[in-house]
Amino acid sequence: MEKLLPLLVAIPLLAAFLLPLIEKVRNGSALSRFLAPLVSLILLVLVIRSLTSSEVTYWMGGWTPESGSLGISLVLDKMSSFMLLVINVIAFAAILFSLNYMKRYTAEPLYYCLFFLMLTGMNGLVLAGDLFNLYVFLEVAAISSYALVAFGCETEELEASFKYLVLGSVGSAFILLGIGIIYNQTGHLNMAQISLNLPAQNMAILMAGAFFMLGFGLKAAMVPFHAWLPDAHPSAPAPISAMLSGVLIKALGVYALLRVFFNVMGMSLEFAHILMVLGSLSMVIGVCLAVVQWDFKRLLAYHSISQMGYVVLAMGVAGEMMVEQKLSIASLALLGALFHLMNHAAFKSLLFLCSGAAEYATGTRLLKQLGGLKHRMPVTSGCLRIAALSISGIPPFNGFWSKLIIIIAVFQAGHYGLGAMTVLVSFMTLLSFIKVQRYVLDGDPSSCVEKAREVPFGMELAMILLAIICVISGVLLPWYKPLIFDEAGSVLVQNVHQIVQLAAGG
Amino acid sequence: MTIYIIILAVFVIFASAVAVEAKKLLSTVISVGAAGMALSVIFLLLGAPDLAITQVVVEVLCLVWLIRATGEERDATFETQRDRFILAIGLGGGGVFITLCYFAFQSLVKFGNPLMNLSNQYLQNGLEKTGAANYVMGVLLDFRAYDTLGEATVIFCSIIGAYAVIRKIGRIKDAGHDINS
Amino acid sequence: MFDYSFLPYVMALVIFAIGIYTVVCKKNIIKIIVGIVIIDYGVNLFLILTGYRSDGIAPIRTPDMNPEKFINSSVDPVPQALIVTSIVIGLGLVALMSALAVRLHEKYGTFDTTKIRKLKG
Amino acid sequence: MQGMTLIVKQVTKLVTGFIFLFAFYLILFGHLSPGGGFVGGVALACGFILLVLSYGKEHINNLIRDRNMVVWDCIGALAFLFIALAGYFGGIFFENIWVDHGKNYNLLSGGTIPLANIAIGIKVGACLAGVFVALIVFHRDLDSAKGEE
Repeated sequence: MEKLLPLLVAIPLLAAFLLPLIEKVRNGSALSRFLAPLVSLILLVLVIRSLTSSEVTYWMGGWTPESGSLGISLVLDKMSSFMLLVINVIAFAAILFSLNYMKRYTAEPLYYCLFFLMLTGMNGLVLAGDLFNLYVFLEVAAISSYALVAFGCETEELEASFKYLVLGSVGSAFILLGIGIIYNQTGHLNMAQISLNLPAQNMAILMAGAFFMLGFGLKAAMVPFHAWLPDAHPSAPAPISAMLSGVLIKALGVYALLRVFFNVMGMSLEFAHILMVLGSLSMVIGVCLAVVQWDFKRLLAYHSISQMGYVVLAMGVAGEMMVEQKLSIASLALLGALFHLMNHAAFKSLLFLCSGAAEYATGTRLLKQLGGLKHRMPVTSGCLRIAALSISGIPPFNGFWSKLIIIIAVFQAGHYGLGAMTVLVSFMTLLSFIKVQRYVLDGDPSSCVEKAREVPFGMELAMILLAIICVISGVLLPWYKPLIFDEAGSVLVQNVHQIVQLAAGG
Repeated sequence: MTIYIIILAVFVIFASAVAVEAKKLLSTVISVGAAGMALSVIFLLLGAPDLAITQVVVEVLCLVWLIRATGEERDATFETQRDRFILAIGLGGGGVFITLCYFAFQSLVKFGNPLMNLSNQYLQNGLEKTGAANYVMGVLLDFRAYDTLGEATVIFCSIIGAYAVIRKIGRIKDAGHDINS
Repeated sequence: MFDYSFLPYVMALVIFAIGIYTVVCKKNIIKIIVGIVIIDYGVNLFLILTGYRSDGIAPIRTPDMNPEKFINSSVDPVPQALIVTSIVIGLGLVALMSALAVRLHEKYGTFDTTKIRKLKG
Repeated sequence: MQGMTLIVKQVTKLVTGFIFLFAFYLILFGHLSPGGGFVGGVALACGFILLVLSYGKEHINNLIRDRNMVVWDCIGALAFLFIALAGYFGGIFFENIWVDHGKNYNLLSGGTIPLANIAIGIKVGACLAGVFVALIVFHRDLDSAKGEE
């Protein structure tokens, strides 16, 4: 596996560099439609292979610590392989969905090119064992997502993209500033070396932590910094909305936050409390704003903020418990956070794909103009119903289990008020999705829906794939929990990331 | 040495402030160019000729782009109602930020004495191992070449993004849902 | 006695703050782009300042140089490599932003963001 | 845009060669002196943009057909990736496999570094010039659309 690690970055990069050339040849669009799922499938196979491998470190260019000059490392630990799995599964589904959906847009090869660049960025970010490398790949993913949001070239899309771009680049600047302070304090860029050499808490380190919190919080759309998300995510083409809401905010925001605060800077009580405050704020405010929306995709975007709040809250609780040395509660909270992260990726992508399918067939995404979709588009409506039940936490779908774990962890940690709030937010999510089901699925077909027909097979396949994941991942949790989540949690709790990198160095 | 740097930094601050508050967009763009040129002199003083060249060249290109974007007959001037309230909030927030930074930066490593844990490794045997006498290039394209691949990817993807954004027709209109029905 | 040795750092942060102010408070697309450029200046200046060694020389070796002396007097090459990357990223952002700005201007006929408000936020 | 006055055109004629020469110097000697692929590429793009601005786009119309620059862009990027992959197939990703010890301060020292510089130079030059050209084409189409109305 160690040998295959760079290919996770190199293969999508190769595809991305080739695709603009393919645009020049005749039948370029058809060729790109053939190439894209192939590349995505190869990546998926590689990632599934990586799940079973042990932790490895790959030193780029052979600059291992023995060689006397430290290079950039790629680190595959259980946390990264978990994130890689989530990213590549959702990407595969999004590509399948795009094959038909994107026929309505011009310049398809450029779309796939940007898509693979975004995938490269996320894969590279997840594998990065070097703080600056993490920043570079974060920028790759972010910049391609800015361009993808504006891909339709309509007025709102351009505007949303500009807003997203401005706020996103401010966030990146804060992250880079934080990296500068860290470099000043330690003289290292490798994550393991930084965490070894970091001086005791002083003002500069706190400042760097605040900058990281701001920067990654902007990327993860935590509530005071969420303004770009409800514009950017609905404006993008549907598969891109699924990617943005499903994995991009997690990889760029939450994953990077976890890595930096748990593995690099070391968790402290202040940061844990800030995370908890940010998480609960976005949970509550996100859902309150979501309830009043009438645009399908905007509603989903606000729910993304709210659901990411759950994850960040659980992370904060885990951090607090870690500082207080209650490791069992910490790992329970981390299990909840990671499991909910995965589930959210599955059901939110599915919801966005369903909204895209509904828009594809009917031409509208306003809830009031939709209606009676179940009579005309049975597959889409079935998937939509599964996803809606998942997100609102109805057993036995996956959303229920992860929310349950988070709530139990919050209560065990002794935050009864927060726990009650979590339950309340879950209830409001349910209300909001009852509204969605009532307006979109049930009732008589409206004038828009009357002429609609079921979407083509590729799109159906993508939705069914995600719906199956939604159904089985909750039920089968006890079976694969030790395989994925336990070790991923221990990466954060016991700082395996550092151990792996240093062990590879000898 | 520090004093020259401080003088030039004051010039950069001044030029940026002019750029921000100028009434004409053309003067904005040109002042930011001036700030960039001063920055490149700072880079030169700080022992980074590579960066100085990069900054100058990039600055020229940015200037040309921004002037193109600002356009010849487009609204090069625009009316801003100077909102004193926003200005006050901005100044206040900036003041708080700078004060915080002032205290935080007391615990930074002293200016002029970097730790260089990582870079000593590079400096000690960079030439022998990479064959590049320019150590920055050695770091950029050998020790940290993977970062440079990422950097090349960044510029590639922003350019592809720019191409994608300025293409004339985004969606194929007549392929609406007529095909399905 | 006033210790001004870390004053350059604060200067870099002032430039950064000016950029943030521009992005947050100004209502013109070109000015916002300029604000992003200024933010980049601030960050780059901060990074290069962290790598400076008093009376250092550029990290470029010539054949007539004593290796020992070079190692002990060269400035830190790593932040320079980082800044090259960061400048490139900034350039890419400017390219993408100017393309977006041109496109928005074509749609709305203005650079004024108070008139570009289709989305509610 | 009809190009600029005769003086500008004459000066451009004299200067452009030197700009390109300087750009090539920056690219080729990047590992020995300040410079490098990225800077050289931007300088190339600047020289090209100077030509476009002073002569007007009509004189170089064949260059600015629909996104032709993107081909060179991709070729440069692919070349850089293949340098990385060459290292990969020879052992490790990005390994500097052709580094020749003992040839320091020589143009051919540095192994893959000069090659990578050349690849990046091509890539950056082509893409920056290309996006400028694309912006000009966009403006021209906009103006001609206005003229038809």
